[in-house]
Amino acid sequence: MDLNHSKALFTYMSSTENTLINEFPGQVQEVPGGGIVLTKIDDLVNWARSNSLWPLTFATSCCGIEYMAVAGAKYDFSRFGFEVARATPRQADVIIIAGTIVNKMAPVLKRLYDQMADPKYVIAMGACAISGGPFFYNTYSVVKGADHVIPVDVYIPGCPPRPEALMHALITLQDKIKRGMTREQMKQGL
Amino acid sequence: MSNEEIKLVISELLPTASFEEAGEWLNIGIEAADWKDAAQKLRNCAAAPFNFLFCLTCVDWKTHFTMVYHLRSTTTLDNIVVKVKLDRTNPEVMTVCDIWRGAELFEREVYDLFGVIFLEHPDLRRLLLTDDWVGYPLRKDYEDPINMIKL
Amino acid sequence: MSEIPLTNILFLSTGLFFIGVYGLFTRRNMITMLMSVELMLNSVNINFVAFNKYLYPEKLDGIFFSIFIITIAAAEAAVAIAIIINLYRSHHSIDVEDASEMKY
Amino acid sequence: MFIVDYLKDVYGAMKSLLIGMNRTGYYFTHHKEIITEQYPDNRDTLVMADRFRGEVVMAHDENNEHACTGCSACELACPNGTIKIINKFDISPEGKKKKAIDTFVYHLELCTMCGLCVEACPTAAINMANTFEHSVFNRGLLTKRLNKPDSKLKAGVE
Amino acid sequence: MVEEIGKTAEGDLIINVGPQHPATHGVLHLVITLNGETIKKVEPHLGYIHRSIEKMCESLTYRQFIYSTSRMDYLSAHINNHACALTVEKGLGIEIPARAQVIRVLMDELTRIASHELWWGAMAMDLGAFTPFFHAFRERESINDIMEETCGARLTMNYMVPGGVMMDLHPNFQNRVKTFLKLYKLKIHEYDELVTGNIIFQNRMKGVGYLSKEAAISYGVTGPAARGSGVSCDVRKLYPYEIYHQLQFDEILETEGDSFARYMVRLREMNESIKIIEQLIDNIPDGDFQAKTKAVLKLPKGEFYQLVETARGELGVYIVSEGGTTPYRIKFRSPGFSNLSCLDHITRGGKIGDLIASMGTLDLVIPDIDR
Amino acid sequence: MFSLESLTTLVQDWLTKTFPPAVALLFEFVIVGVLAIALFAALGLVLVIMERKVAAWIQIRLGPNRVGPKGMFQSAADTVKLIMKEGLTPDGADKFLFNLAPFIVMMVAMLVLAPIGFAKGFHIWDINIGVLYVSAISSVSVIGILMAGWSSNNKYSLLGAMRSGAQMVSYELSVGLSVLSIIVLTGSLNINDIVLSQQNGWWLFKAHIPALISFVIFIIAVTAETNRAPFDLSEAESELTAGFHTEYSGMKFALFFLAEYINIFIVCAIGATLFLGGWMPFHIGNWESFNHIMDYIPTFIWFFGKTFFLIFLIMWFRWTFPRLRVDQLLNLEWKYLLPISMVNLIVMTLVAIQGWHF
Amino acid sequence: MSAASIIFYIIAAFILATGVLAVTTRKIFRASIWLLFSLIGIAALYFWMQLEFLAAVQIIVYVGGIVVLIIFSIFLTIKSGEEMPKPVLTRSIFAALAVLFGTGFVVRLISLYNFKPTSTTVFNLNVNQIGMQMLDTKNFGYLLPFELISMLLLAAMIGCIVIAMKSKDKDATTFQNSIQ
Amino acid sequence: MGAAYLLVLIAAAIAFSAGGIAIAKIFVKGTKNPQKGQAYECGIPTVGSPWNQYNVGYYLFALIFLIFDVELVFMYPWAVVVKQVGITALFEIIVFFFILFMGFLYAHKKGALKWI
Ligand code: SF4
Ligand code: SF4
Ligand code: SF4
Repeated sequence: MDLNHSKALFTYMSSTENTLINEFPGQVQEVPGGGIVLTKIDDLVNWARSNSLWPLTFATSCCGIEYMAVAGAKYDFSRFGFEVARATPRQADVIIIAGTIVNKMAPVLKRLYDQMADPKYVIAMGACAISGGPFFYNTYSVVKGADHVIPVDVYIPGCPPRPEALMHALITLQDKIKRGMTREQMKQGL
Repeated sequence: MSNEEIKLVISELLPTASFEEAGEWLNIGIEAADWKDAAQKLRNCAAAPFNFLFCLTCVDWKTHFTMVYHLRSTTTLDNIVVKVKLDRTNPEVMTVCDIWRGAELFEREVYDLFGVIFLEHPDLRRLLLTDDWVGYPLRKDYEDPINMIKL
Repeated sequence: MSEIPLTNILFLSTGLFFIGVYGLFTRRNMITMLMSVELMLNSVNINFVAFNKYLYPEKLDGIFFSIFIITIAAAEAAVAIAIIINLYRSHHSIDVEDASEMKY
Repeated sequence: MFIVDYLKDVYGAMKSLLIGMNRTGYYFTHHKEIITEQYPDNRDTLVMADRFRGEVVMAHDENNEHACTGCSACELACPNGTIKIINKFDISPEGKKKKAIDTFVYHLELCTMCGLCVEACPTAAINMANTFEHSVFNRGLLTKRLNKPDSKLKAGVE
Repeated sequence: MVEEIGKTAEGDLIINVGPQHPATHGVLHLVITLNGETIKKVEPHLGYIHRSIEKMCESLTYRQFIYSTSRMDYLSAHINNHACALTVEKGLGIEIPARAQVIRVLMDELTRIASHELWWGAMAMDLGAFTPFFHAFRERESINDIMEETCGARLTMNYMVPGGVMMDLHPNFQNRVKTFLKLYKLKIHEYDELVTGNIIFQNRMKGVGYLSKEAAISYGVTGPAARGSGVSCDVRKLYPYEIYHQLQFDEILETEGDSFARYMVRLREMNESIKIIEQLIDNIPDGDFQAKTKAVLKLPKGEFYQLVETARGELGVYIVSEGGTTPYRIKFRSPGFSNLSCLDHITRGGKIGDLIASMGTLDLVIPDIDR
Repeated sequence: MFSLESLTTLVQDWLTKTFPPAVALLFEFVIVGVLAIALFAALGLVLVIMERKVAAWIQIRLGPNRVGPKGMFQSAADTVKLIMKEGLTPDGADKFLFNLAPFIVMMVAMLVLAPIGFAKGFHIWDINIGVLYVSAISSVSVIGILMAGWSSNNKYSLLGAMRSGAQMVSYELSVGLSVLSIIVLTGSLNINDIVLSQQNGWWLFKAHIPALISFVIFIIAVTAETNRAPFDLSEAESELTAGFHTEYSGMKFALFFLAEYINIFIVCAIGATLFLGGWMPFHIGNWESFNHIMDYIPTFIWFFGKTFFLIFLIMWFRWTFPRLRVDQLLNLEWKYLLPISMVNLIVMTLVAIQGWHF
Repeated sequence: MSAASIIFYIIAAFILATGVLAVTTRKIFRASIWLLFSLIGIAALYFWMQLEFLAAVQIIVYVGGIVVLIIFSIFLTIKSGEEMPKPVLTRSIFAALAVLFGTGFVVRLISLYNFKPTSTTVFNLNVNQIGMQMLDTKNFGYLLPFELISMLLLAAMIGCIVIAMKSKDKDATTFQNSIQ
Repeated sequence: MGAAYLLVLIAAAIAFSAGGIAIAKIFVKGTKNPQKGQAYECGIPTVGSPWNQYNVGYYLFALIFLIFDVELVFMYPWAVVVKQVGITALFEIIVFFFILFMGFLYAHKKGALKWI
């Protein structure tokens, strides 16, 4: 699939540093001679991070409703400790792109992502966030995939994905974080 | 009122208007220059004040634009469609947002997507697209090789 | 505590008082001047309390005076701030030098 | 009277607040009202609605045969180009060239689960499965090939 | 932006609310000029979810384009699809089987309830009460289950097709709906206990965001928002479609014009929808669920306009056909767009909190506005 | 009565015996510091998980239940995550004040712990103006919030901070007046004295309706003073995204978060002390045998039990009510709480002077 | 030196340092924060002198009230992000000289004077005493000042309202006009 | 000397907070980008500085409540001795409150406690 950047997006992206491929943020630095203690601490930190993914309240369209449903009583992602939805990116860990990203929104999304404190993760929920989905062809304003704007960790196809699908994605993401995988490793590993 | 009756009323009100039966509602064609005046009259029409502008849009006919105004009288529940033909190279029409306040956003949208200039509009800026967008996407000849992937 | 003589506390309050004086002289902004005045009032308070405590331990008058001073400081600050805000509204400045040119 | 009104106000306000607290208190103490379904634990018992549209699949029988003739009706019906049919020409035993499906490309990342393709398919070769656990870490994995390798057209399907 | 700074008086604060803001339910961007906490001006900036659906539909066939409309006002997806299907049917001049009509109306009303329920929860959440949101989702989920069972999707159903509905009702449908009705009857009084009767809530809503009848008409406000100001504008009553003229239900009108009136209209409207469902659920006629149509639909040359009443107001679908398989021009008159235009009018002079309350009662769905 | 006094004296004795006085004092200080930090950490962990569970049950869902047994490690995970999260400082901010603000809030929360009697004879500093001290120190935290809000250089923060400034200054009045109505009865500001004066019954029951009224006012006012819903205007999520701590992340945010919970704990502890007898077991007049049975329950359990009950009450409010508007919030204070508590105080004075209480 | 005196010197240094910062810093918000610290330091001094009641009053009134009010007035009247103009050099030099001279003079005066306590009773402040004396009408009673204070505060309040409301009315009307 | 405990508590608070912040400073290495330091305002660049002159609607409230606050301070000593002084204390407070209430009524009448 050819990757088309929109004009506005392109100028925006070239004006700032392209952070598409960067180091895995929030890495625990190597301390020489750490040895076994450090790995244990690493494990602890990864465990904590994976179990406390606070999402940013970011929902642009229809998928946002299913995201709300996951927050709702029947599916209840608070069981995993994810219910602390923060309205400000400074305190959020994971940004769930629930909905279409259009050209006008792309800089906003990028800014929100940039403003998040490390470590941060991104979940693209729904066809729109993955690729523009229903609005891939013959539209002039839709970004064809949120990963043109910010790096994405997990993709959930569906339009909208079921609440369980989002939960499945969160669990797999959790799993990867627990194993201390970087974004690149995740991409290759599955 | 039936369409015939509305036709009578309106032809009295606007002698220059032309009529056309397309679709279920009465279609009225008005010259762009007369439009503001006609709008005022329609709004204050005694028999059926068309006080409710429920739809405002534009159609690109490749040779010309047609502004389409859907009006309703909330007292008699009659609907009419007013069509104003515009020049395609220089589409300009008077704004009606002082008559129907809801028209303000509608007109901005039409300006944004078709490039129709609404004279005396208080705040004619792009509404839906970014301010630096080039072109008017709902025109039939709009080409955008970067954003639009043709199926 | 007894090792600290009264004079030391008085030195402290003197210092504080003159800091306030310095602020009052150099600042031209009414709010900061008000702040300097508060500092001076506080140094006076310290004096009252210290004298009461060291010299007249059987009485409470110094304490009462300082409480009253605190109260009056609050009233003064409230009125002063109301005036400052009012002044700002009419002159768009709270600089004393601008205010001195005020015409009545 | 002013005072009476005032007290009535206060009383009414307190009452309305207590009613609300009574309601939430009821739920706090009545755990049987909890409606949460614990997703990853209930996977075995989770029944999806049979009409639920989770993804497009092509049914293959035990002989690795499917019913797709490669007629491209689904491709045309799909509103957003999710399906690409790549055809090849089989040589039938009689030596005739026959159009057949080579690859049924399905972009899961584009699919809107609208079901129009299934409606359009004349041979009911494809249908909507009610699976939903598709999340991946790599977008490329979402482009799928629906006909299994070496699968053949079912006999008798035209 | 630069002139905006110049325009404002000293002491004013310009604040962006949105596009990513919990209260805008999506990506509405409001630029608010504040004096202290008093709102001097609210300027909506749209387009953060403008997905060019109108342009896209020009290249989709009449069967295909319906799916994209469920992504507009996704909370009343059925009703959107219904409007499109009706317009196409109007163009084709087909008569729809009675069973399909009843199914459509049932689905519409269920959607309306689901939509109002979500709105109710979100509204309460905007005002800072979180619990109602979860309670509203309980009822909403049971509607979603019904939808999923019959239509195959929870939110964007794409169930209406030109000529009827895509599939027949699921055999469970009637039972499920009846269970839902029972649940609803059991729980509806809690809505009053938790929110409506609450003194804090009433104080926040009453006298806030006043919209007069004249202003409502002039701004083109429709739906519950206008009915809260006493404008009779229920399309189901005024220009009945399908079988609405045979049904017994009331158009809810409140005359206060404030946020609380709009709130009450929606709450009472849910009861009316329940009434409609009760009338129909046991009387679904047998027969076809879909009229026979051609595989490729072609509308005759002409213009077709159809009004329906969505959960948010009057949705108009305007199709200009040149006789081809795709529409020449399609325009959705979305209710949210007009409702939004009165936002500045009703919030001026209020507080930020009032803005949230008034915006909540307008029940904006942003993709519906931006399309 | 079971008490921790013997334990503390034991430790103190041992310290003074084995070490020279200066070192003993130092050790004591260290022990106090460590205990305070431990209490902080423990309270943070417990209250956060409690809040989430309460919220979940009220909202007909399960709440955290997958991290550790029954989700009990959820807040631990959150804490570790927050510690290991990058702490941002915005470029435009006043860096010094921005970083100072969480410390101020934290110090205030810590300082207020000093006079609280956790159990019989178990408090850090039995200050003779206990209650006044608490209300004085806790009024400093508004400065921390104003500082955080201003220095972030963010409009939401500033608005939130100013709201909270006005709110906290004004609600201090009602807190003060309702506290006073108990002081009138006890005639002492010392927390230990206040507890002891409830030897034969808690003030809430002993002093009839006026006590009940001042209890209600107290709960409302402290909810407002701690910026909790329905008075959480300073961080009103739907209006100001996250209010004064919009720009804070990582540990600095966690400190605000923690301080909020500690403050709740403290005001509830004060409420429990004033109205529910602090660590005093439930006694009824002269029913000696009943009182004896009650005495078997350790005093710290009484204290924490009462405090947590009040905390639960405040949480219950939060998950039930919508938020007030700013002007309504201040209206509530001056139109209802203040006049009522003034009248109530006069009535209470009458009760106290005439000895009409039990 | 005992611990108590060390603490005294720490407190004194804290008060003076923050006081100096409060009058010299050019960021007005910071100045108010330094002032606040200085006031808290004075409260700490009262604590150190075992005048807990006074310390609490100091904190309640100054920190909880006056400083908050000052901060509000800063928000209202000043672009709080800007630095204040540097004071005129001559003036600051002059002020510094005057202050140094004054300080020296007074310090010398104090150190020359020999303060003698009038009695040897140990000073002990408790709220009870204050209350008793405050409500006392007999010798050294403060009942009258107590009531007077309430009158004073009433006057201050009315004054504030009169002053502040005057401009507010104007504001309100202009605002009304602006929205029409 | 009890006040020393206050210092201990302050030290504990500082240790606690500084410790936590330091861990993140040492171990967590964040990515840098030009957007990160900008003020967050719903993802839109801010217009104008918040550090501007700004109309606080509630300063008048703060003003009035400050005065009440001061009065409250006087009531603590009063409250402590109510029982000893007896009925005079009641009259005291009634007079006191009456004066307060006058101010209150004045403020109310003037509309000072009404929101602008
Ligand atoms: S993927 Fe589908 S449901 Fe999700 S936002 Fe896009 S159109 Fe809406
Ligand atoms: S379900 Fe819809 S979108 Fe998906 S492949 Fe079929 S027709 Fe295309
Ligand atoms: S799946 Fe069906 S419609 Fe599609 S190519 Fe195969 S036979 Fe044709």
